[in-house]
Amino acid sequence: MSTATPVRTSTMAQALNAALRDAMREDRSVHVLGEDVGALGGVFRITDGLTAEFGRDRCLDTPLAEAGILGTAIGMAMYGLRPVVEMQFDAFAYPAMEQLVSHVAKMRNRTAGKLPLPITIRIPYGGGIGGVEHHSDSSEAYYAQTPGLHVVTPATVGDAYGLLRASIASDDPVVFLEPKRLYWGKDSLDPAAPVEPIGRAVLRRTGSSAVLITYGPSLPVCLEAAEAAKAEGWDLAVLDLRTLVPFDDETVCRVVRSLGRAVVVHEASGFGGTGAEIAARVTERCFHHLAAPVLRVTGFDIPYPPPMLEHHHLPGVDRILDAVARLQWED
Amino acid sequence: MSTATPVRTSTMAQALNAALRDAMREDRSVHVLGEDVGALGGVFRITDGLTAEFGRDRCLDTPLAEAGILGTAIGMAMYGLRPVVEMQFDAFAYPAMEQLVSHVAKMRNRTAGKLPLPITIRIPYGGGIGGVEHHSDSSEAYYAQTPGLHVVTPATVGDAYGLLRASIASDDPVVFLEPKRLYWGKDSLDPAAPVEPIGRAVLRRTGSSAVLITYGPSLPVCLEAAEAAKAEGWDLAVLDLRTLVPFDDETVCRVVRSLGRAVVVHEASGFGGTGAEIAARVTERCFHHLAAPVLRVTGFDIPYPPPMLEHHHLPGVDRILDAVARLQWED
Amino acid sequence: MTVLDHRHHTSVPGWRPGATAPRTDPAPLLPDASPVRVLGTPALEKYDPALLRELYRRLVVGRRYNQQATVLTKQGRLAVYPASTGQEACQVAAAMVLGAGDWLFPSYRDTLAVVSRGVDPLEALTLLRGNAHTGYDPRATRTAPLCTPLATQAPHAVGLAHAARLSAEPVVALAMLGDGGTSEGDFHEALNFAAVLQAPVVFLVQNNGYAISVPLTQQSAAPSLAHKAVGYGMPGRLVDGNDAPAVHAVLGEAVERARCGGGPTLVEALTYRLEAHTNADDATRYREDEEVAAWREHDPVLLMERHLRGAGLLDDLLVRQASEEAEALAARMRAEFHSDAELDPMSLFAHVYAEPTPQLREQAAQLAAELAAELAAEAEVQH
Amino acid sequence: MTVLDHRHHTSVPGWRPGATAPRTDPAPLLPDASPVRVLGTPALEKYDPALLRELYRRLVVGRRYNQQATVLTKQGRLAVYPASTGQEACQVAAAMVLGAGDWLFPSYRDTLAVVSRGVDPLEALTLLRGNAHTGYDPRATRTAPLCTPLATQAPHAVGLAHAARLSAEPVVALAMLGDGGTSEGDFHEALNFAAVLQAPVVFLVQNNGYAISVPLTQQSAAPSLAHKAVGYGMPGRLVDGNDAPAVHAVLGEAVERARCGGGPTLVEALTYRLEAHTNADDATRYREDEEVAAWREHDPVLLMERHLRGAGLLDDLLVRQASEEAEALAARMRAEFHSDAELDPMSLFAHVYAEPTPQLREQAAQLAAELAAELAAEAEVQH
Ligand SMILES: Cc1ncc(C[n+]2csc(CCOP(=O)(O)OP(=O)(O)O)c2C)c(N)n1
Ligand SMILES: Cc1ncc(C[n+]2csc(CCOP(=O)(O)OP(=O)(O)O)c2C)c(N)n1
Ligand SMILES: [Mg+2]
Ligand SMILES: [Mg+2]
Repeated sequence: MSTATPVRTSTMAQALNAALRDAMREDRSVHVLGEDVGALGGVFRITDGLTAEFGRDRCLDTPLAEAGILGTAIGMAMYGLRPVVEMQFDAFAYPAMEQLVSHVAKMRNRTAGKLPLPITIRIPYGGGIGGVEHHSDSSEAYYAQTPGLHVVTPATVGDAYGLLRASIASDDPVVFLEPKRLYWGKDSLDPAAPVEPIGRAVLRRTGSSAVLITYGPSLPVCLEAAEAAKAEGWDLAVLDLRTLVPFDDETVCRVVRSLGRAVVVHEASGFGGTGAEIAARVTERCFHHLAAPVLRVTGFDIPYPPPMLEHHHLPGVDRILDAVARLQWED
Repeated sequence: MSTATPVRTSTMAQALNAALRDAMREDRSVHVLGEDVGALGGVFRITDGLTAEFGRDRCLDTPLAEAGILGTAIGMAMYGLRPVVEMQFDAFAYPAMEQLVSHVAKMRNRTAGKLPLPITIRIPYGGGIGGVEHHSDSSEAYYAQTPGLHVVTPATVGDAYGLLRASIASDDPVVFLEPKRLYWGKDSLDPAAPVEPIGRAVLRRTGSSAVLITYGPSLPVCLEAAEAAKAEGWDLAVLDLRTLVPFDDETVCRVVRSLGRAVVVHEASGFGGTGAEIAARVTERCFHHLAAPVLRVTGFDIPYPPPMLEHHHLPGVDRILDAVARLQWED
Repeated sequence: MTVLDHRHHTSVPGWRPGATAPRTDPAPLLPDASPVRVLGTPALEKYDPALLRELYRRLVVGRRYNQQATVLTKQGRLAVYPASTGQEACQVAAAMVLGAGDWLFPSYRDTLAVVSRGVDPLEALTLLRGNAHTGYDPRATRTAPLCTPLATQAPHAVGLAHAARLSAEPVVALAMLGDGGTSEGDFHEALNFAAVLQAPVVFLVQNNGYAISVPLTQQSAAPSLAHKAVGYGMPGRLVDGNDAPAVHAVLGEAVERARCGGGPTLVEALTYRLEAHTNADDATRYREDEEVAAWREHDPVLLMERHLRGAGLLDDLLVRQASEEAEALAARMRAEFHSDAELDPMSLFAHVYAEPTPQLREQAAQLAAELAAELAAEAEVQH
Repeated sequence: MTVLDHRHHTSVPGWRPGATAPRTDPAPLLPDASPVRVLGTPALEKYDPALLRELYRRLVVGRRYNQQATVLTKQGRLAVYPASTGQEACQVAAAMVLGAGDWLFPSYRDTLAVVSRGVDPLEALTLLRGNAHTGYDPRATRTAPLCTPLATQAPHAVGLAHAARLSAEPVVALAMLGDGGTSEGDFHEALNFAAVLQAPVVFLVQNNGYAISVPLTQQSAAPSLAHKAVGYGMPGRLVDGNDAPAVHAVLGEAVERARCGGGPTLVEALTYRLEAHTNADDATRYREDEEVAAWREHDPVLLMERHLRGAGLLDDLLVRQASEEAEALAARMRAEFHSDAELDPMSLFAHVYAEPTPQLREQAAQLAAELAAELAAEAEVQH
């Protein structure tokens, strides 16, 4: 799609930065705004160099007010721009909740299609980085329950680039959840690879015993669990959803039907989490193929814990394997 | 519990009003605050007469700012008061989302129990009253996914009184969701009846074929559906959850295990809705007792529609019976 | 190319050690002690008679519109109507100061401003009738949807104005709010963004004394709402909101300043809501009849008629013409709302996304099947 | 009994038709043109020498505390530390103006104010160490938890002060914020509530010129942040935030006014963050060394030492004593943080609710089983 950035080894943070830069080069209507996105390049450096290259008009340090940022982006989109908003951390997106739910998600619908809002809202989310309170929330369930939003979350360097490009190109608002603890993971990146469309899950690992269904920060944990499971005699598939809304029922159900056993894994608290939707809809659609209930391995139903205790809260390999063990193998 | 208000026929709105009044009479630390709760008595008249009886000190018309209202209530609770906050409509609670998620839900935990926040947040929710946009949201999924909150929603006149008393008495924050279209429904009310504890579901109708699991505004619809189902030969039980958090696994699972078939019914959009959690956890816990997948009948995954179209969106009797018909009776 | 980078004149430096004075002089930002008035003052003579007559005509038609819409709610033909009766001077002037390329950001009470701006009077009522969310094309009419969540449209106006400025187009955005709305965080954030970005936007606060039942004294302790402007670094202006030429003048000045790169303005118009909050409200619960009566004496339509007649700018013919036009509009409203709106249930699924998701396609199919089954059942009954 | 009903003096009437002036005179609410200063002015002589020496002592200890905490982050003993280096005058004065019954509402940068208020210096660091959320007892110390979400603690301070006032207890709440925090909606809503309720609360904005990387000029276009006060109807005060006795005087006056029923005040203290935003930040990306150097000349600790020495209020002995106390504290911090914190994983489930829900009991049992299995596995390995 873009010839601007050559194939190279890249961190996820660099891939996101490249996606923003390439989008801004190709389309003058793409504007970035948020707190500290200018000279600092964002606290995670995702917007590094954008103000230098495109000027403050295109990459704007805003005053410190999240509802104001998102509300301003709405107005910019109404005028025909394609804003990309950065929320500094998951929990700091909450002040913008009213703008998000009552306007961003609904504007196209409220206006019978006359005012679509092609806004991308980037939110670094999740834990595992040793952050103090309010820096590690997993807030995807709020967004997934809000009709009118797309909810996208990459787990690999390539998807970070491709899905961010696709999100910016989308004529619908996208909540783009960046798994912040994967920012510094490296992989090779080919920006010229075809851009993945929003809404397609992908099988990251094939397997014959059961499937782990996951997304974002939990993908590497699941892959590790699948590796460890070999020692126990299980051959686990790992499915990366990549997009929570719209949900890829087709791919997910195909895999679940063929294996009959599934565990959903995510970091967010379990109760009312996205895992509940996944488990419920998979069960509705694949009931007769299931040898066991779809189980969930998630964060506990507690406020995100302090950094020194977070590893007890986050789904880890052992907890995943414990769930796999409960998949009624005796049947 | 209270001798203040005698047994009588009452609307749900009057029962809620009586609960507030009796709580304020019995406990001087109970304070009410919100928009228009004073002279007007609230747009739904739930706080009618409270300022007249208790003065502005105890029932306060605040400036128009929901985060400010909830934030002020937090400070009042820190000082030892027991605030009851009114949010005027579901969608107008969103500006308070940050205060709710980052403080109300977490303060006890953040302070190792030193600063509990016994705040009750009353929110009229749901549709069916012919309201224009932003007046009919069902926002329970946001609250249910937030650890640290209790989420309570009465469906009867008696529960409106009892559960509001229990919520105000609770030392934890409670999001108290009032099904606004049931405000004007009448029933007999005995304020001296023992107060129902938070967290207990109740079987509103026994049945032998399957159970409809529901709460709040959908309870009357489910009871109607159960009545209509007799003509099709189904004897449906109806379970009223009353409290979403903490969830009454015991009662729900007991009923589901005994019947083997269940449909969850609520107004909120289905995707990521509370029904997903209910279906998922029931399936996890009762898998081998299930003759069919737990199905869901919910609002569509769309922004709440305009009043003249809302009846197509809301789960109605026919749509519930269609789901019951899909419960694999042939097996 | 870089609009923001090239405006160093507005970037006053931050605080430096040893400095003795604040960054800019606040005096020009503060509103005058008294609200601006034109009617009953010599200033009236400086106004174009044609403009004054046009204001009058729109006021008369606007009043009738408000009245007819309120009647339609009582007949159950509108779901709800928050009348701007008593506030017509603000409504009409707000519409008139804007050019065709400018944008209006109304609140739920500003249907009349939307109509006065040129939107079809019946389409403007769609939301309140209840058959769809927005009845007009916001892009074509450069009029945002009527906004219910308070003050949330203010940042939209800022963002749109900012975008226009970046494109070097001389577009101004006008956001309309109530006194209650100024308490919301979004009001604050919008004004601050506007001032920092020097966005070409005007904020019009119609201070009608109440937010539903809550009087201004319980909403704000400020000397005036216009005084809030200084805290953002923009000028605040106070105007008698029932004096149509005064509102027109103050808003017009603010709009032109914004258009010429002078940045945002906050205008507080002192007015009064003569009717209840909406048809569903009972205003006797929270205000005295005497107060309403006092304001009826200061009615914007009466004031205008009296002063224009006094100045010899209005005669019986013009009065009759305006009244006939008003009646014709009222008749059109009655006729249109006499019959039920056309409704397509399947429209629920249109415009949720650019393309329906697989999930919505499934749900649409479900509804279509239900509707078909209903039709079949009805057909059976008729046989 | 009805505190609010009996304060009709503050309830200025709403706008009435025909009125000519705004409701109250804004002049007394506006900050002076120049920030209040004491050091280097004759005013210094009016101050109690004991108070000045106490301020000095706390400044010295405070500076050392900031430095040592920053070092601990570099050693990985603290998760993060947002130093208030350069802002110690504000930190120390804020703590000193409060009585034991008053409440402090600090932000994440105000650990030093918390310590200066009397909270154990190590407990105050618990959040930033990462072993628990809040290390001290907020109720016993009347110090709210360090608040990370910006400006969200401001309405808490208002609510607490309001509740205290209703109980007729002479309690004042002091909320500390940064310049960036003034842009948040919660700041606005808190100030408005405070003024309308006449709550005994003081808002201290430490304007240190930056919100992380964003300079004040991109945060606000106001003449000063103190000018925001007039928009709420409360007095705004501007003070040199690096002049400890000046901050003490201005805050002290505001606290006493609040205590006596005079309502809220907004104080802007002009100061500077000498270190990066936190240890994780790289300040060279957004500010010049010269700017930092200029502010080092205006260092609150140096200023105080220089002026007190000049006035003959400080001698080598006092300087050495302060320095020794500071070193002793630093040594205690190093010692305490040398070893790892004691941690109980099961504490995750404590204090989510008054009583754990059935769901949490299940989850706690799961974690307990996992921990037991881990222990067993470890034991096996050791055999
Ligand atoms: C965020 C939000 N909170 C509450 C409401 C409910 N509500 C609708 S109108 C209104 C009063 C508004 O008063 P004001 O801003 O003065 O406007 P007016 O109605 O007087 O024109 C309230 C509280 C709302 N629409 N939005
Ligand atoms: C609601 C919210 N948004 C964003 C952040 C991230 N953040 C932490 S500190 C900071 C800058 C704050 O600046 P200021 O208020 O001036 O305080 P200072 O750090 O200078 O003391 C930001 C943006 C936050 N903590 N809370
Ligand atoms: Mg009003
Ligand atoms: Mg700062």
